[in-house]
Amino acid sequence: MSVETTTEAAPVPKKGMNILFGLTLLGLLLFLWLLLGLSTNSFWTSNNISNLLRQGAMTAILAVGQTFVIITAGIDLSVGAVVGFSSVTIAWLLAHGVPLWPAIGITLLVGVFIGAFHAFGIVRMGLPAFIITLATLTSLRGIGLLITNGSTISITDESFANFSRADFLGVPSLFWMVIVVAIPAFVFLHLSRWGRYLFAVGSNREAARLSGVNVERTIYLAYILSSTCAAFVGILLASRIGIGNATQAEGWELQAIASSVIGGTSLFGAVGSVHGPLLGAFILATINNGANLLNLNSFWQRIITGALIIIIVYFDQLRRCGSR
Amino acid sequence: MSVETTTEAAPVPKKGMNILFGLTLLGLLLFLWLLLGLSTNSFWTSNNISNLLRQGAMTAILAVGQTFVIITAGIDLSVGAVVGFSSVTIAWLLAHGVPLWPAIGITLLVGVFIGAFHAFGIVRMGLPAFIITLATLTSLRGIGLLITNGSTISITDESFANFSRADFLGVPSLFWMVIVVAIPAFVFLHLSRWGRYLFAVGSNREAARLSGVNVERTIYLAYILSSTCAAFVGILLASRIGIGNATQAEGWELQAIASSVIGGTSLFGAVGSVHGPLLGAFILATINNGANLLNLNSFWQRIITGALIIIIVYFDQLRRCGSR
Amino acid sequence: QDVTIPIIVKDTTSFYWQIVLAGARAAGKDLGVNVPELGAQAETDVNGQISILENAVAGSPAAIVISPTEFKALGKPVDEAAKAVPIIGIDSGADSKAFSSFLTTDNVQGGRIAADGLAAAIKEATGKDEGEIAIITNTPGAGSLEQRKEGFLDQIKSKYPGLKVVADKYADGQASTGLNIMTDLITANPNLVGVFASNLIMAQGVGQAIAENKLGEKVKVIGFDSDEKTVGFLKEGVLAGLVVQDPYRMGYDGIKTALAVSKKEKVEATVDTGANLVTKANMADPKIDALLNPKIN
Amino acid sequence: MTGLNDVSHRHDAEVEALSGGPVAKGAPILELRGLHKRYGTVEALRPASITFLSGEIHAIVGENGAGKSTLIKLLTGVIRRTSGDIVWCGQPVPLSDPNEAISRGINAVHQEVVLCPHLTVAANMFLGDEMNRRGLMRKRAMTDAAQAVLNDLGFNLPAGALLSDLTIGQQQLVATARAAMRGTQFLIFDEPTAYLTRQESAQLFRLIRRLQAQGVTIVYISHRMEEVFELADRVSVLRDGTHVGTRLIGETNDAELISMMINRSIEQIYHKETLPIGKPIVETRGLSGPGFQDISLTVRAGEIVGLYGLIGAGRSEFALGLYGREKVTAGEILFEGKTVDIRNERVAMDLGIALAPESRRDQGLCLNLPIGLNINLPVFDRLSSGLTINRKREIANADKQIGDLKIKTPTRRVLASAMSGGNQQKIVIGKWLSHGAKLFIFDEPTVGVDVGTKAEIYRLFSKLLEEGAGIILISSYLPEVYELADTLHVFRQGRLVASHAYRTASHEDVLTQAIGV
Ligand SMILES: Nc1ncnc2c1ncn2[C@@H]1O[C@H](COP(=O)(O)OP(=O)(O)OP(=O)(O)O)[C@@H](O)[C@H]1O
Ligand SMILES: Nc1ncnc2c1ncn2[C@@H]1O[C@H](COP(=O)(O)OP(=O)(O)OP(=O)(O)O)[C@@H](O)[C@H]1O
Ligand SMILES: [Mg+2]
Ligand SMILES: [Mg+2]
Repeated sequence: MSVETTTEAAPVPKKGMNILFGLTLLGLLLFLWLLLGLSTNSFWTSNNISNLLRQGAMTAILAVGQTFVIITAGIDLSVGAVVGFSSVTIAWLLAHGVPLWPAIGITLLVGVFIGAFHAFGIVRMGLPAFIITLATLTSLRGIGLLITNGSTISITDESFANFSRADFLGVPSLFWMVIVVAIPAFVFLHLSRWGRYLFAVGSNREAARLSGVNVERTIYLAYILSSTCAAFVGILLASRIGIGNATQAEGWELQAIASSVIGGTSLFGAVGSVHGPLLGAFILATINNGANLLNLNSFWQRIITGALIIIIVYFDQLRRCGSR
Repeated sequence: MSVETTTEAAPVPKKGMNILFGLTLLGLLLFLWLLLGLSTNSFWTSNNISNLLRQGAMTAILAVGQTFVIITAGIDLSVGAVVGFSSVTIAWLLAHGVPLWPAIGITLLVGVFIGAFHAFGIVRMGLPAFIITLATLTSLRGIGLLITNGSTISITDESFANFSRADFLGVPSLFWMVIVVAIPAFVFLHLSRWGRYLFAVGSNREAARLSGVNVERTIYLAYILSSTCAAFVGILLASRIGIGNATQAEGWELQAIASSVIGGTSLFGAVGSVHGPLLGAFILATINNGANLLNLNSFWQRIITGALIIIIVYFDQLRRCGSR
Repeated sequence: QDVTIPIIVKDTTSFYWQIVLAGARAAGKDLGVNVPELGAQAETDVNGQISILENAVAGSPAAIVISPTEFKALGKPVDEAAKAVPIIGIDSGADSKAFSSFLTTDNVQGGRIAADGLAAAIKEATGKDEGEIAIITNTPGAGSLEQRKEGFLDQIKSKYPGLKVVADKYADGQASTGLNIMTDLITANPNLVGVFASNLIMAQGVGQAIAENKLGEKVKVIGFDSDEKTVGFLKEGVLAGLVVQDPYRMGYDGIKTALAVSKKEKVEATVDTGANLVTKANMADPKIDALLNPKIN
Repeated sequence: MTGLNDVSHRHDAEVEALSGGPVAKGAPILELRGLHKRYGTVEALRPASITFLSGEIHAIVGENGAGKSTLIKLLTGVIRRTSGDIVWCGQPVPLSDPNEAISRGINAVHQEVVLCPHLTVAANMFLGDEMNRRGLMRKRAMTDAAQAVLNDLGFNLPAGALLSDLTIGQQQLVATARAAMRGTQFLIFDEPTAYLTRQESAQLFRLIRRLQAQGVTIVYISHRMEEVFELADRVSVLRDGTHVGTRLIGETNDAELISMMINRSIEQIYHKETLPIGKPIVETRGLSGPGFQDISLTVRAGEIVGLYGLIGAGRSEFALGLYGREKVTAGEILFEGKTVDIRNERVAMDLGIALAPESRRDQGLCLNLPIGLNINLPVFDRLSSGLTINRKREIANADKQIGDLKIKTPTRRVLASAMSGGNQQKIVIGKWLSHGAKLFIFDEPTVGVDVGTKAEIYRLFSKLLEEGAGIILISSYLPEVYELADTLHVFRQGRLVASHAYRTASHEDVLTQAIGV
């Protein structure tokens, strides 16, 4: 099973490279902003910046969770489905009279459970991550649809529905949620030893095991974090759209993965950061926002998004190879 | 990246293990058919068997193409989009008066070109397969929508539209197409040296290169085959539904990958066959056909599909380990 | 052209919404209004539409024309947006009282019309309005499709007790899935006499299945919306009827009304643009013909 | 040597508790009773009973596939035994996972380097055992501590470097340092010198003696007899997974061990026939590329050209350059007198150059494919008739190499990953023998290969030479190149610094030139 990539792939960045790369991405983001500021006069309005922050927020959180999994050389295709399912879960709980906070707690727990199930499948049943998460993707949408009987559950709790529209210190609450997730995620991934174990498992599972790292627990951790982030996003989405609907967030898994990779995560594992995916998510959000402001045909928008993904990842690759 | 499996996995295939596994999948398929034959009285009608063969045909061809790519330890997420795009291409060509056969030829060439572009991105630009094919997925749908202006192009050529409905020797022509693809694919993958090279590249690129295998050409080959199969399926789809529509075949990439994995292909590369994905595709088609015949709720159908994928792949895994 | 009125549809990748956009475009040209054409890429993408609405508001246009993709979900965002710009609703409603004007086709009513059409077609073929029927929905979770289904089932239950719904299936947005489901339904239910395919894509798929099996005489299909393909099916007798709305007018009048609102003129609060049943018999009608062949360019 | 124990901060109390109290020097510390391991139908280790005494250096020798690595993996909890008992300090212990072994102060340097390439040297050394303060890692402190240990051991390595930036040999040293930090009771070396040069080996031996003096019990596995006699107190021999005996080092000799290992005797390991040297096959003139500069040398028919040097001297890079794998930036290559442009590997192969690369895992083998496919990989075009492969010839060719090289496998369908290290090396060689060439480049061909097979490989060299081929032999094991090469070139820092004809320089001279003092 050892996939050799000695020469072609597995680019191992130099020390400090990560931060540098993060900065370059930030540069790209700022450049895009500058460009949009010059070509539209609505971009740099506080209203639009708020919109942008709101629009990137959910993908950003998903991308951070996804990154943990990708660093272990895994993948989580289920996150979109988990978002949809969680929106149904919380809407259902609220509709059945469960108070708000317990409902949030239960929904997050469902996320934990789903993640644990993925890890169980991978660790105990020996299934490829791609397959088990693809299977839950399919099944979770089915279960969610079954609960809602194919339609939607309205959320009547006003305070909950208002949350996603609220601001705090002039910054949208949704963006605060990104910060609330990103800071502990950063500490966890870059400063704690569990974060290091994620990298070790992604780099060489056997070596990690021989070093006494509990590989199974690390994998559980990664998938649980990813699913819990997704459940959290499901709660935010429910608040934003005011309904629970199992078919929401279709394709978000690919957006999350794309954000993560644009942010410098390697799908071969063992390379990644927390700030990268965040920047990746906001770059994608900026492309969409800008396309809307420029009144770009939505078909062109797709074409350009695809092309930009190639270009960004290509330059990332170039920079990494060049710096070696 | 090299995941060590010295102790756990290291499957020493028993003599003819591959064939045995193929047989067991065949057993599963026959078992499903038997079950459905007992629980419905319409399953074993010649009409339904024809339907079933038609329904599985397109996924089967996609899965075979996808398998080539997966064996090289790659992935092709674009196949669904290529199918949709090809249906638009051929419909557009026919609508603009291009005769049928040249139109088919051009559409296939477009497939070849898309595959070559993927390989170019992977080999020359150093992009991960996941990313480049994800990007073309996005862009191709955009281009297709642009061509059709978001709607559909009707196909008026009667003989073309009739093709997918026709039978030959009592077997649906679509299934004949599977055979037309599968036999050369089998010869290529299992009997020719290029097939061996695919496995070698998937197992250890560097070792393959040092052994004189033209790694780049092999990768080009794999992606071109995959995209060309997808373009071929696009032509069949256009014939079957009589329209060109860029949003068709959404999510078929995941179905193709799932079929391939159910058929015993390993996403880590270097393990796979031609008969496996075929069986995988027809198992999935049987599940859907059976669910429809049993008038199962569409939501339950999703749940069951997910669960069955887990179970099938799990038993595959078990069998492989058990046989040591 | 300094007046800008964006139009936000549910799904730019569908033919129906392209006709709405074509109408809006024509109105823009006629009235000298700049009309950005916006919309999500799938009818189920509620969050996407909310984001697009937010972005549109940020551009401070004269007014916004929107077709809310989900009744409840778009309520608050529309309220919010209406604080800054007048909002004109088309096609479907939202849980908001902030609309300056509203041009709809009632999807529930459309479902009822489909039920009537199906019953009539079955009666014509078999002499009685009874037998087994089925409904196939494009995707779960799309508001307008649920409403069509609701109206259809309701009408069947109350007016045509002889018609029995034996299958209620959801596809995944793919014509070929609709086709597969239909062929399987034919196999599993040999006595099937009618089907309601509640949108364009499903009508295409189901129609193809009927054509493949040459069952146009036996199984009557009512589709929803029209394009060249389904109109062709109608002519061949593969489809028994199509429920056709007036998307072109909706787009055109939407922009026209929005411009009026932005000029503080008085407009009607609600307009029903109607839905019509098209059959082989009335296809040639000039009014219907205009609906079937909208001038998109 | 306090440094090592200070850093290994796995709490001493914990180690003490798990080790069941101190064991007197010379008393049994670890006893194997009927230890048995089966992989499917392969009996890797038949019930074996070996006792290790506290504070001794215990060597284990045996042919490729004899079960040495299996034994080590059992002792470190990497794999689980099929049956039998392991008694540690008088108590039976499960040793069911690596963590347990580490906790007891048992550690190993495995035959294949198992570290994380994406982490730094320091991170690898502390992996699973990080220094923490309030839940956060003390990265700086760990880097400093790791550097201190490396310096203390005399390994000239930066603790902050990424592991993947080091050569295999340097990585092996990191693994050694790490094991030394953790194996406070019982330390196992599985062919540690395979990738080390003589100088580094000497350093390693000093380290081993120092650890022994501190009371650490050492198990040492090697195919090099002189190392065994230099270091060990006692030696155990394995043959086909069976423990055939244990000897005090003073009471045995080369010949006895070899005959115990392979059940027959070998008169002469370095088999060399002097053949008439023919026309030049390949000639490089001022060849430069990544990692090597200005290399001019000639290989003639019937000649073995040896390349000796320290780790990172640029020999492998030169070989890859000659083979078309690396871009040559200056100089020219003449093949049979004609200037050639070797753009890629295929061109090299078509000319008649074969390269058996140095790293069997990374460059040599498709590990998860069958042995047969690996052997045939370079020659599939020859085995094909028309579009398809001729199955009969494919099978015949694979079986011939398996037979000729005595690769220990039931069939050619077994995956290469299931082979022992030495047998994997034989597959790599077999692959190139089946291809055939005018110039063979063997980069460290006998790494991990047992004495008996080594002799066979050298005999093979003679056969190739007789057939008119030339050989470039790259080796970090001086006796090998010294005894075999007709011309010995010494590399240092990417340059060719000295050349000697057969046996014209002393070992010491060659070493000095390689180190460059
Ligand atoms: N994972 C595995 N699956 C099946 N068989 C295995 C596996 N690992 C080792 N073996 C077999 O067990 C036997 C002993 O292997 P081991 O690696 O212990 O040999 P060794 O003495 O270390 O040889 P070498 O000197 O070549 O390293 C060999 O026949 C080998 O093929
Ligand atoms: N792609 C590269 N670009 C630049 N320098 C390189 C590259 N690859 C390796 N080097 C450097 O070239 C030198 C030669 O390394 P090489 O592995 O060839 O030495 P060697 O003599 O074969 O030693 P050994 O095989 O014993 O480790 C090393 O210092 C290495 O860091
Ligand atoms: Mg070994
Ligand atoms: Mg070397």
